[in-house]
Amino acid sequence: MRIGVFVCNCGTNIAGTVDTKRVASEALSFADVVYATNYMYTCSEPGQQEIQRAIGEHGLQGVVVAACSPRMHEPTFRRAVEKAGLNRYMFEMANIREHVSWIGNDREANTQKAIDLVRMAVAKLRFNNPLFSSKMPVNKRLLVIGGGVAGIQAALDCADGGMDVVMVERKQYIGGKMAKLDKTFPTIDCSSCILGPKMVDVSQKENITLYAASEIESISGYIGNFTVQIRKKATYVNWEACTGCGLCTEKCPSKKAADYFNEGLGAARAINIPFPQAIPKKAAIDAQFCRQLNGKKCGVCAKVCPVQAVDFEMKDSIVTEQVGAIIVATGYDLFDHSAYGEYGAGRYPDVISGIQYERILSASGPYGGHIRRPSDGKEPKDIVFISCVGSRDASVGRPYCSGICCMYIAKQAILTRDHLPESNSYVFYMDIRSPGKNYDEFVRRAQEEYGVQYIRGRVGKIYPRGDRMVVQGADTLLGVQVEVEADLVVLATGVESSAGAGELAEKLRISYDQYGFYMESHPKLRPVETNTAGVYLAGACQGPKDIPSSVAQGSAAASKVQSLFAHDTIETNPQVALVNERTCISCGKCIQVCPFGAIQWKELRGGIKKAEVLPTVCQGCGVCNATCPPKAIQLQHATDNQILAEVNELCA
Amino acid sequence: MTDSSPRSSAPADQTAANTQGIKIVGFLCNWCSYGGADTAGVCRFKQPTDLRIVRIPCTGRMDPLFVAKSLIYGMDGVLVSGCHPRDCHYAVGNFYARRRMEALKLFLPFMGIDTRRFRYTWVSASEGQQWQKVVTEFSEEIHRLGPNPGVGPRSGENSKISNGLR
Amino acid sequence: MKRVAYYKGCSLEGLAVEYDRSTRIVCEAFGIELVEIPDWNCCGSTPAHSYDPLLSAALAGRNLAIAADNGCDMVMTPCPGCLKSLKGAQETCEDPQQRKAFVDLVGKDVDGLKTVSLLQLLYEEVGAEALQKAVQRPLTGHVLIPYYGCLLTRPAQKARFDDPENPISMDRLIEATGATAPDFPYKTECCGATYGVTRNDFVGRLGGRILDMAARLGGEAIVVACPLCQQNLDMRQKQINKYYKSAFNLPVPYISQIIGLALGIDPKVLGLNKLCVSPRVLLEDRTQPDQEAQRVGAAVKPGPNQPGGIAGGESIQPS
Amino acid sequence: MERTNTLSIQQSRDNDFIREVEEASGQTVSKCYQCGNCMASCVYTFAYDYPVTQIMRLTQLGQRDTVLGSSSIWLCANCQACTTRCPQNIDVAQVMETLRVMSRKANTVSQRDIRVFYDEFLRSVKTFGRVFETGLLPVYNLRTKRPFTDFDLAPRLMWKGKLSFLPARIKKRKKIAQIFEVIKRDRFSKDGKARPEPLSSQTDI
Ligand SMILES: Cc1cc2nc3c(=O)[nH]c(=O)nc-3n(C[C@H](O)[C@H](O)[C@H](O)COP(=O)(O)OP(=O)(O)OC[C@H]3O[C@@H](n4cnc5c(N)ncnc54)[C@H](O)[C@@H]3O)c2cc1C
Ligand SMILES: Cc1cc2nc3c(=O)[nH]c(=O)nc-3n(C[C@H](O)[C@H](O)[C@H](O)COP(=O)(O)OP(=O)(O)OC[C@H]3O[C@@H](n4cnc5c(N)ncnc54)[C@H](O)[C@@H]3O)c2cc1C
Ligand code: SF4
Ligand code: SF4
Ligand code: SF4
Ligand code: SF4
Ligand code: SF4
Ligand code: SF4
Ligand code: SF4
Ligand code: SF4
Repeated sequence: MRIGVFVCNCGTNIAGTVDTKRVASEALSFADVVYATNYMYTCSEPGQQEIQRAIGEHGLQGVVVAACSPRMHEPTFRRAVEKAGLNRYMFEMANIREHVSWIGNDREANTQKAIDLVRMAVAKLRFNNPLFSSKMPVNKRLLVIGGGVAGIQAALDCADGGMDVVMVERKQYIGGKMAKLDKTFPTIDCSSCILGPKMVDVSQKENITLYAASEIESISGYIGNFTVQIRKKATYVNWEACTGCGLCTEKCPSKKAADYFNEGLGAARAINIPFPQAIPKKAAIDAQFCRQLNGKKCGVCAKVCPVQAVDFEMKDSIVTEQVGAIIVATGYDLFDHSAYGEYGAGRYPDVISGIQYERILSASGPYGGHIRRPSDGKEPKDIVFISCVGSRDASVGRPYCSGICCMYIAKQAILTRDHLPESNSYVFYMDIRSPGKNYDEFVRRAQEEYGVQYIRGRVGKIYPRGDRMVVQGADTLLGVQVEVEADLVVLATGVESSAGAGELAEKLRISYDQYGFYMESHPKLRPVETNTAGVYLAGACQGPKDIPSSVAQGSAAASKVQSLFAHDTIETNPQVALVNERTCISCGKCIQVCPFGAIQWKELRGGIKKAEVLPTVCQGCGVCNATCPPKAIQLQHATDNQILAEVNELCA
Repeated sequence: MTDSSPRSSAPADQTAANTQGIKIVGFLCNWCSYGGADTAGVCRFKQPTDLRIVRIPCTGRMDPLFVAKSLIYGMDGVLVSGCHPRDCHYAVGNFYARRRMEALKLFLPFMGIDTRRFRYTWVSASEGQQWQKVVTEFSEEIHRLGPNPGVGPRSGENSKISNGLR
Repeated sequence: MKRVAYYKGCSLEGLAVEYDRSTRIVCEAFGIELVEIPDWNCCGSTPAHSYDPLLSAALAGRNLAIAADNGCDMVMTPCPGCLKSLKGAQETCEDPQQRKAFVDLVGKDVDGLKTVSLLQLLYEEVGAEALQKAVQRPLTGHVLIPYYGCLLTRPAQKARFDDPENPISMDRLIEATGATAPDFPYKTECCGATYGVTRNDFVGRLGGRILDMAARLGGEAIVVACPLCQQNLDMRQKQINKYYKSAFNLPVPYISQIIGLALGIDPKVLGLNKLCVSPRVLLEDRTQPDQEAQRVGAAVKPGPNQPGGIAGGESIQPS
Repeated sequence: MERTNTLSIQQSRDNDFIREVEEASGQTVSKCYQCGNCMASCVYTFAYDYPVTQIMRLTQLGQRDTVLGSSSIWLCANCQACTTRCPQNIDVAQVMETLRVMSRKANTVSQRDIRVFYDEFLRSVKTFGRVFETGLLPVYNLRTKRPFTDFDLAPRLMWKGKLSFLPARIKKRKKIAQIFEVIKRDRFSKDGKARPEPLSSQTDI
């Protein structure tokens, strides 16, 4: 190989403490080096031209630039050599600035080190091979998993951009938690007024296909080209036919079905539409409570349905969709406060969770928007809110802050005052976390204008005394124990990852943290991307989030998808692993360790299986390479030979 | 730093004389530690010059044999540095690395190699200062230990590691 | 027959003799052989622990060592305070840093033993079901407040028994006797017994709170499993009434006495006459609701196995 | 610490104190985020000079004298409510216990009567191997100059045969006394802190 070496002075940045001339002349003595020089600013236009000129003039087949960090200018020089007709991977850099000239003043030692680094780069370059990216077509269909506000936003943004969107929601309706909320902070606008139109849009856009009451069965493929199997759960109602008239619900004799939408505060019928504005507005039977489906005689709904939509024989079905990108927006669940024995472990009917209170406040809720307490339907006079229940609490394994509860407590306390002007609200809090725009002002308003009594301290115990609840807490600012007798206690139960988040992550091959929240590629700079190309995150599935952030993330994820879909093809990174089928012993270890599921079995003729890397999925980490017993799988551009060549040069 | 090894009590001048050609190789992951070393440079944090850095994509790429061979064939110290746990660009590469490097540590004495010659650390791209500290401490340690008596021939043709690992 | 080492503790020698008596009888009734640890010594209680934790460990540990020497693998003590000391000794022994000092003082290690309270023994080794079957004289119609005290189930990592906030073992045993056990919110609240002697006002305040809640829930008696709780709530009930300006008159029997009663054992044998507040009300038979009216205030009918009812029931209450 | 308006942190902060408490209790005091749950749960808060939450805070700030001289640590009944409910998994009761031990060693026990009672209790254990309840009370009353405490209980207890007039003694009393001696001897050497053993024999066992 004919190699050229260019040693950069970088003004005095390098030449100040490194004898670049000597480095270049030493380089000439290395095997295969046919040309070496030093140059003032190699990365400048003239510098790059100098390289291109030398490539032509000396018939160079590989180039080493000894200059700054490759993290800085590798792409620049790669482009430069490419312009001169070399493959961009026939290029290496020696970092003699950040790693040499800037960290020591001993000119002799620096020069020696620079020579070593150039020698290592040359040694590696001898083992370099031209690598070529390939182009793959992009299927411009998007899958959105989860139909909460984040997923809806992402779906609508992409649909508006003209893309086909498939949305999968495991509940019978879309809207997520926000559909259950009464009003929303910090503006106190009605949740269904702002979410409702968006939900309707989802159902009306022609390029959105909605699968409600459905879950992801499996996912295969890779960026630009995923195949998704979707399990449509049996609803026992043919949704093509159902008009949402509600006759069936009216007549259904099974009146004590679980009312999930109202968080257990009311009772539903076995066949129902969870709420009047539900999208899709279709009935479904809760098999657990249906008489007919439990072997008893009924079938009333089938008889009354004007369009014969009820189908007791319905089974789950699987549909397959092809998409090019996936946005995960599966949201969150709420901490189950029965872990708190000292708060009654869920045994006291008048100790409820924040989301239950949200239903109580809601005009479409179980009490028609009148604040009543669940035990006896009385209007409460004293209401206590307790923050950080199942948040910031290491003893229940939830050390993180849920981020939304301080704000929704303030909101609920304000709304309580609006509903019941004679009532008193008390809030036990540890800290108030309200860092959004107009948020702290909102909390201040609760205290200053609405007279909500904030008490700084945690609550030790809640127990009944007579028909009221005693809340025994502390006011740490005063250093005293305090006791409040309350008619109703609202626990701000914390945010936890959505049920089944882990299993879904494994299907998607994305990672999640110890609490089940999905991990972004980079917490600051790639907040909606995952480490699996083509899979993006939006909303509370990534961590606790309020509506504004969830929506912002929905749009951010949508824009990532749009920039991906702006291309008809994508270029692959050729620095991927490659299997030598002759030496592969088919042990499968690489398949086990690959964090991205990039390796699969390939069946050769005669039924022999060999490992095969999917270049589009491989991210180039090299874990497989280090694992493979016969070293049959090699990471291109960082092969064993290349790495050892560098070390070898040093040992010499 | 304190060190109880007999070598550390060697007279200073002898140490200096012996350590002229100390060679340390560092395997740094591209995303965190290589960036950290760059940051240290950009901040002009002065460091000993014995270290030569090999850039690898991820510490998960580290084959323990890279370390073993380096030490057998005459490197005086080997430093492996990657992203902090949970910060791995490739999600879990550094967990694999940690497991392998821990195993390697147990294994080195059987090859007659002082485990102090090998170190595995985590440095992120922003931790220039931390990198300076790691390099300085490790270089000092290797200087105290002096040249690696090694197990293989130290110089000449034979010292070349055969390319490929078998 | 299950053989269990029995660490009585000083209280059961003195102010809680009836607890000792009823414990032995009930265990025997269920085929549990209690082997009293020979020449046992005081566990040192809180005073030893606050002097030096190792003193506490060594004092308690000596008893465990003797139990082990006697071939027992389980040690039961009816006193939760003693239990805490015994468990503390085991913890010290398991702590690598203190193990040597401990073994030097005590003479051997004591890790292998299982240490339990009487309540745990009854709940786990006998069980509510077996108790229910053995009941001769159901306490149906009585409302008994289960009061566990602060130490029996706390802290959870050390007690390793029942729930620290809402224990249910005593509830279940009480229910097995036929009685009703209301959901008592102060099950594990401290009654202030430690300060029985030194801080009478604490007792008044804390004991009063517990008696008050028990009365609000319609309790006829507070059932306890701790000699200190018992003394505090029973012996000092008058002092409490004075402080709290109340007139509580709630008997405070031990769980072993309640079980004994349900088994049909003579109340006197169970030491019920040793209680300061008369437990007479517990002896009313309410199994036939229609006859209840007649029985109120009537002399107690002796149970099938008992010779003479609660002799001296009245006279034990000098007031 | 006197309650003044300014606490000069650097001057009063004793880092050794924090370390000693953490080592002896095995608890990380800095984990306490001052939520107040311990204070909310502690039924003795009304009697404490510093609620237990503030004891934790003072310990974080290294306020040795204030903490070891507080009445709170001696009024704590070790009831475990705080430990059971601390969201940060701190064994608060253990910290309080550690502080009691330290305050005994430093001879800064604020509650003389409690200390006297404990001393008499231990003296009884040391002498007889068990606690002699009947003997304990009068001695305690005498020494705390409150001769009539619980006077009202005595007749009833006698009547019920619950007070004995002879101390129960165990056989191997020597062994017990020996344990006491060893502990007493090693008590100060263990942590290497040579703090003066309280001089008054009255206040030691
Ligand atoms: C009591 C309470 C009050 C609140 N008040 C406010 C407020 O006033 N203002 C505000 O800004 N925020 C408020 N919030 C926060 C708000 O609810 C969230 O920010 C918002 O709902 C997050 O939206 P999301 O789409 O990320 O998640 P979600 O709303 O949880 O939606 C996720 C959706 O994904 C679906 N899903 C989950 N897993 C799967 C799966 N495996 N497959 C298919 N679908 C799946 C779920 O069924 C759900 O429909 C409040 C929260 C609570 C608890
Ligand atoms: C002390 C401090 C420490 C911080 N530490 C962190 C941290 O550790 N982590 C973290 O996440 N965040 C941190 N932040 C916050 C972080 O700085 C901001 O979140 C971030 O910089 C916001 O980026 P931006 O692009 O919106 O705004 P900016 O960084 O302010 O950029 C706006 C740019 O627009 C230019 N500009 C302004 N007006 C005009 C105009 N009229 N025409 C043309 N150009 C204009 C400005 O010159 C500027 O270059 C910190 C902030 C501070 C103050
Ligand atoms: S199933 Fe039939 S009756 Fe029920 S809502 Fe649908 S159309 Fe109406
Ligand atoms: S068949 Fe089931 S869902 Fe239909 S009306 Fe009867 S109970 Fe209701
Ligand atoms: S947002 Fe507020 S209430 Fe919620 S966990 Fe954070 S601090 Fe606690
Ligand atoms: S303004 Fe800044 S320092 Fe103050 S509470 Fe908000 S985030 Fe914290
Ligand atoms: S280099 Fe990494 S991502 Fe690529 S196949 Fe190997 S293990 Fe998988
Ligand atoms: S680890 Fe290597 S040998 Fe084993 S299957 Fe993978 S490539 Fe083949
Ligand atoms: S409960 Fe725990 S965290 Fe809260 S103040 Fe007390 S010690 Fe601190
Ligand atoms: S252990 Fe002490 S400090 Fe803790 S709650 Fe009980 S009495 Fe209070």
